[in-house]
Amino acid sequence: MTDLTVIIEGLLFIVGEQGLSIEQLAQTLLCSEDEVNKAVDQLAVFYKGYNRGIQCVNYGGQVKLLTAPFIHPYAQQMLSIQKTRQLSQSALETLAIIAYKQPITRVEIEEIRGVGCDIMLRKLQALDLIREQGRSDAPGRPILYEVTREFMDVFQLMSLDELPKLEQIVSGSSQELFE
Amino acid sequence: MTDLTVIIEGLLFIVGEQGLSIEQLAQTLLCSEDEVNKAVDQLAVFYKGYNRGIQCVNYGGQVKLLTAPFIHPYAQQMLSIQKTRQLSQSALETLAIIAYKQPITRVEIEEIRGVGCDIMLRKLQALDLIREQGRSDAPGRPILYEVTREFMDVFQLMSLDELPKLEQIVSGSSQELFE
Amino acid sequence: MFEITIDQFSGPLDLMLFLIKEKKLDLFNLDISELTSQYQNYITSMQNMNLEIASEYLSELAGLIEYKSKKLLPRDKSLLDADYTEDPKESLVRRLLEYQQFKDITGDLEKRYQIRQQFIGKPLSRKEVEDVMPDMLVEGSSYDLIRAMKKVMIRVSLQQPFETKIAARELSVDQRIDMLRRMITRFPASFALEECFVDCSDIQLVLITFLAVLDMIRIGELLFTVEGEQIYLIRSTSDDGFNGNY
Repeated sequence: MTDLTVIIEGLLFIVGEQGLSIEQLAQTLLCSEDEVNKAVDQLAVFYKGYNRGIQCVNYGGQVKLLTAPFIHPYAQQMLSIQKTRQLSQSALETLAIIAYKQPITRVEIEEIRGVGCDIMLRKLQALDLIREQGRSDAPGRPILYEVTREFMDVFQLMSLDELPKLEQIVSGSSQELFE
Repeated sequence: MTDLTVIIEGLLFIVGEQGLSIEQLAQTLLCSEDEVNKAVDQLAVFYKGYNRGIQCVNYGGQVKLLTAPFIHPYAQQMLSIQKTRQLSQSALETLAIIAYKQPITRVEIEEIRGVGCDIMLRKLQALDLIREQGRSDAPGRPILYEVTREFMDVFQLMSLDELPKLEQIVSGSSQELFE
Repeated sequence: MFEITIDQFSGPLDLMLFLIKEKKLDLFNLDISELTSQYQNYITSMQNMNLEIASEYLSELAGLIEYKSKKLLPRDKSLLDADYTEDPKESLVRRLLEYQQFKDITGDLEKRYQIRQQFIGKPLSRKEVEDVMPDMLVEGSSYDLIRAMKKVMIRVSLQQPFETKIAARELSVDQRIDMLRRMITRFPASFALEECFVDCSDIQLVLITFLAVLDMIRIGELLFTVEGEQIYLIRSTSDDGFNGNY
């Protein structure tokens, strides 16, 4: 594959099912749409040429990588085995902070947790547990995050008011600290 | 590629950056972990064999597809890739000590580093890089720490054996060295 | 006298290793009296600069001084033999050697970490997952959330006393440019404009920061691109193949 084709493969992989338009690719890669079209065709041919679990499709100028259809039964099997996924401690902490303080920016979450959480936020967004909801008026207008309906489902909450007040949690925790 | 390898490729593509463990793959595909390991190796070799935008990695038994190294600058140009976090020197020292000496207590780490590590351990736990793993039999039954799968991931390790060997410091027979 | 401040060391052992190297002392035949004087000098000069010295540095200093003073006392050999403990010098050298090993390894870890940061994953294919299985994928209960929040609160309350307030200072644009230059070396080659404002405590500093960024763009140290509402800055000194075609 040419360098251009390889870079397009990498970029398509990163965006996942969203895909990228020929136009977007041409702009990013500082080349003509013709060149991009040629490279995308080459990529599609490459994927077709082998017995592969992934395919490259071009639907009306929107290019994306997808799994090959025959993978689906196995995907079903995989998901029924690991139907549920335990959230890690740091995922839970990040979710808890957002649920209590939303809408909240990344920097504010990091101040509370004391560690960077950009990758975690992306993971939680990919799981549909949080979403971007506008921007703060703070300098730089950073993105605000809030929890989703999916979040309410997962944690079986009718409303965020069902969570205990922070003061209650604090009084409970100082107990633990000093016993 | 064999059918097994192709199916694994498709499944890895679906789950994305989370990846799948060798056990999960073996369970899903109703075959032995040996067979899965072989297929994963084949997949990794296949990706390496061509000039490709994607690579297949195995960090601590968790297999996943990731972009190839040279894709990053183009991705940065296209997406708002978050800034990469630096781990501080103190964090790296603490992690190195835990990785080599695990399971290890806080006091033991502090003896080696010569500084208190309470906050540092909490931060590393919040980052999912270490976790509590039972308690020592020493007086007070202090908590033991060990590194996590996330640690294996962020340092690209398949196993801890890949870390450079420590030269053994022999405490008893070092007399002639010092006087 | 010392250009390296105390916060550049990750602990007293780190400082000792620095002094041993700097003063060309022999770690395997360590002159503890000399190390003690150097260490003491350094700590004093830091205190003169009004830098806060963590208690660990002082307790190691106390240990060194104790050893040095004992050495000056006339030795009673029979007493030493009767009450045998490990020679404190030997034990210090052993600690330094052990610590040095872990310090050496951090370079390797750091490299691995940096490289790994460049590999990007793909998000979960939600639609494909939903197509084959519409079920819930994540498991949790509100109790998990509360417990997690509790941990956060405990950590925050433990951290509080360690935080120091930084008083707002009047900075010039030039001073701010210097600060930004240092700040952005920690950023990737391209970063959001807002990252330059993270340490801004008041509107004054925001304005000065903005002027500083404009000036850095003017002199060509920074490039910028606009995507939607977001402005990205690019370090023009980057050597990652950004400039020109790939």
